[in-house]
Amino acid sequence: MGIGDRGLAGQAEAGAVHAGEGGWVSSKLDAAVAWARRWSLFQYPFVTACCGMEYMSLVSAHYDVDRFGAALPRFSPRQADVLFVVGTISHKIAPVLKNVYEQMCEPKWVVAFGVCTCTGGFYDNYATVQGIDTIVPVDLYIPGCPPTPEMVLDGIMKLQAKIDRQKQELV
Amino acid sequence: MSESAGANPILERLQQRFGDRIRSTHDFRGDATATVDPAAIVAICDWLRSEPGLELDILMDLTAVDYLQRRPRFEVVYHLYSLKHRHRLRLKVPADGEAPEVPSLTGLWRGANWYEREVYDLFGIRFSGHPDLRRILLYPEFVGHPLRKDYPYNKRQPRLPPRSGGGAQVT
Amino acid sequence: MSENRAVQSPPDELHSQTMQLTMGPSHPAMHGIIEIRLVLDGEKVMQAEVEIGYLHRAFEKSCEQGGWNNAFPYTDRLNYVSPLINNVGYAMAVEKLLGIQTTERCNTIRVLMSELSRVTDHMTCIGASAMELGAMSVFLYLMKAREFLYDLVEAVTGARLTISYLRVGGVKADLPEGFAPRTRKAIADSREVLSEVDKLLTRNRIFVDRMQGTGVCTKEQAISYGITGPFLRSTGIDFDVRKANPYLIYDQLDWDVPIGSVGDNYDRYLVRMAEIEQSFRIVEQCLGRMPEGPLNVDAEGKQMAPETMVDLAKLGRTEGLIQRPVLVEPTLEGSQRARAQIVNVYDRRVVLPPKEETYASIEGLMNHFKIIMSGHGIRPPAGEAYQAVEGANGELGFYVVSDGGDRPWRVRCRPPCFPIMALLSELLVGEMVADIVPTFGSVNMIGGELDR
Amino acid sequence: MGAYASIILMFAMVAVMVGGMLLATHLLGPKRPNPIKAQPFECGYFPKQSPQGRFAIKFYIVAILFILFDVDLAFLFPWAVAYRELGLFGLIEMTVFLGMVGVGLFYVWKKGVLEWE
Repeated sequence: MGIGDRGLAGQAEAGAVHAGEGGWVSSKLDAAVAWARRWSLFQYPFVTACCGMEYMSLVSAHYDVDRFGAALPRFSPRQADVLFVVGTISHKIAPVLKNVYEQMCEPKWVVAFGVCTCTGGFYDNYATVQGIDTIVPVDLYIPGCPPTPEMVLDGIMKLQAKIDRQKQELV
Repeated sequence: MSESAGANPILERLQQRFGDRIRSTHDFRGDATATVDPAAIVAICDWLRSEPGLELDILMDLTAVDYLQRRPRFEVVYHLYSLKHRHRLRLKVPADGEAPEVPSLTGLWRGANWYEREVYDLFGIRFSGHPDLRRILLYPEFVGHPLRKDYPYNKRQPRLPPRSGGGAQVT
Repeated sequence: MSENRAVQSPPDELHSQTMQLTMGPSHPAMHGIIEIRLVLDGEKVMQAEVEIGYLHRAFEKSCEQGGWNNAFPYTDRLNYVSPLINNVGYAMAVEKLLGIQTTERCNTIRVLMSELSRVTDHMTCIGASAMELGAMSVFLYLMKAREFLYDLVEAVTGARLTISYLRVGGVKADLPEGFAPRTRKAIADSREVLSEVDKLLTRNRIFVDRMQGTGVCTKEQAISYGITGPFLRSTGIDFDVRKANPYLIYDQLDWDVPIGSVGDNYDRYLVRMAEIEQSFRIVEQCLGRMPEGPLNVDAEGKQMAPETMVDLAKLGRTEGLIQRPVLVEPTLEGSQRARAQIVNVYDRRVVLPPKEETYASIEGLMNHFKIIMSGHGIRPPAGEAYQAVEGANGELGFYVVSDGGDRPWRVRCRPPCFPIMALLSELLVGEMVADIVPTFGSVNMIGGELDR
Repeated sequence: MGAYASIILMFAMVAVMVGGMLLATHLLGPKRPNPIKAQPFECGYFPKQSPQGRFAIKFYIVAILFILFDVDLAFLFPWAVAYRELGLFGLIEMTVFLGMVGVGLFYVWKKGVLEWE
């Protein structure tokens, strides 16, 4: 139903370890809840560095991430579903990122926006965390330094496909 | 004494006024530069700022260089600029030893406060007379001074635990 | 407290307690990486301590790892809102160390691209601080205008933000065909958007009340902290590195330096808006006086496709290839000989030979090898040089030290927004909590440049 | 009775809608409490002190004034609904009423309570 079937090749692999045990979408309720959740992604933009400039272009009128229901940035982790980690994460801000992630309510997803968050980028030095998956479980990696808004939109579509494949956490 | 002061007017006047305290001067690529004794730096800067013909009233930049093999090992570099006469001067102060120490310029310019904290943070050069010398860029638990030549580029330090405050605990 | 009889301050022992609050790193108005520890009495800020360093990425240590040209990608990410100005600063510092002069066309291209980059910086700053004051539409308009300029920068350099467009001794590639009309159209569209923003904000009662009279910085404070740029000019001192110590071709262009009077947030907003207009004037003059080198090679003989030349060279049949012009895309892939010379300084120690010579002659190949391979690269004489350029936030200085080797011994970037942030806590004390946002917005702190 | 039916219907719909949504999120939402999540959110760090503590009196005064004038406003609605029927009598009545509220506002203004130094 919906985006689930047209999703990526290699759909059958187990869904995200992250949210819910089984990956295979079974019941109609799951599909309905998944549909609702993937089209209303409220994001917490944890912006730190240069990717923030591309994030501005992404949420503005030209590339407009609102077409995917993901435009309204919520600056409190309580009201956010997706944690957009945008820009380099240094060791000094790593505990802040950990706290913000912990304070988000389930179901929650994490998007690593930019290569600095995926692997530390070309800042392979004493000050930079080499990839935020050493701190928080990440659902989507968007490479690019900075990724062009089109790459991020493609990433959001992949995230939506992933949400659709997941077994929805209920109760 | 020091080599010839060259045609540069600033260096000549500096030479006449503080002849004995100046170790060497050069005019490489047009940048007037003078290496002076650490003890005299505050007096020289005060004079340079108030001298009618010079009036180097802005401390543009304060940084340090680590020459590792050379003795004295460190060199604190000051770039001064005059708004009125639009000329520049670079003062260099050698610093050596296990805990290098240089008199602080916070008495003359309040801007020197953060520059000196950064040089202390990244080089470990202490500034005597600085009101509040602590790390500015790195977190307090960081061990060592990374911009020293003997600090490896990607030597990782243990990651920070979750905490309630960024810098030192506020009283 | 008001002296009116009925509403006196409460008796002494019932004083209100102060509240400790951190306007922490992860905050929409703190651009993500600044922590301000506040002690508040009701709404008035009693103490403010600014904590920076959350985006320290070891820029200066990274530059020491690779060759002289390796540092360009790192310099883009210093002030990532106006990356071209960082490139120009670093390139000119190294060229000053080497003692070489770049060609006329290269200087004009550098000035043109720097001014485009400065406009994107001012637009982002005004847009972001207006959005933080609630003017959401101004942010969206300015982001639309910024897209026009990003398209231009992408057409020239290949990337929107992290461009790494310059090299020591020149630029990566010449301007593409049809660049001048595209730029004029983009400037016209941007001017239209900026007039809308001006109508929306400049006489807007809410905006003026929030910005006027808050974050006032006196001349003495600015000089004592070593502040430069729009922040200093808003206090009335007309110091601009492009006018005070002209570099490239700024002294041959006519434009003027807008200055404010009081030094509050509103003056800084007006100075930045006026500077955008001045930058557009400079860009138009640069387009007008662009020294017309032969943009595309005047092909005497039949032009060769680059791949056939490469195959011939690999088979060893290289006689006569040097004279053969190659039809190569003027911007990115290869650089044709004639175009390369007008854009890069012809100095074998520093600039890569054009592709034709690299593949066609052994001298070109050796020259290419000498520059590229580590241990050989660009080797400036041992010594030091400081070159200052006018960044978007103030004087952006690069102090480079070389020990004669092929790697920089020390690269120091003088961050223009660092002294302004040192002054910030003084600006905040005594004002309302709500005034922190416009003051911090007009400081235009850029994390990459502040924490390096 | 007929006139009130629509209002009751509206209240009922509101109750169903709001109640349903709250119930759905309470029932459907997964609950995974952990110590960090229980902490109040303060820009990524935990607060240094609990927020309660005495603060200036002027906040309280402004709040009370707001309630006063807001309640006065509430009396305008019935007048607006029955505007035609009341006619001139209504006009005079409300003018007197607003006059009294105006006197109150004038008093507060002159007392300097509204200045927010």
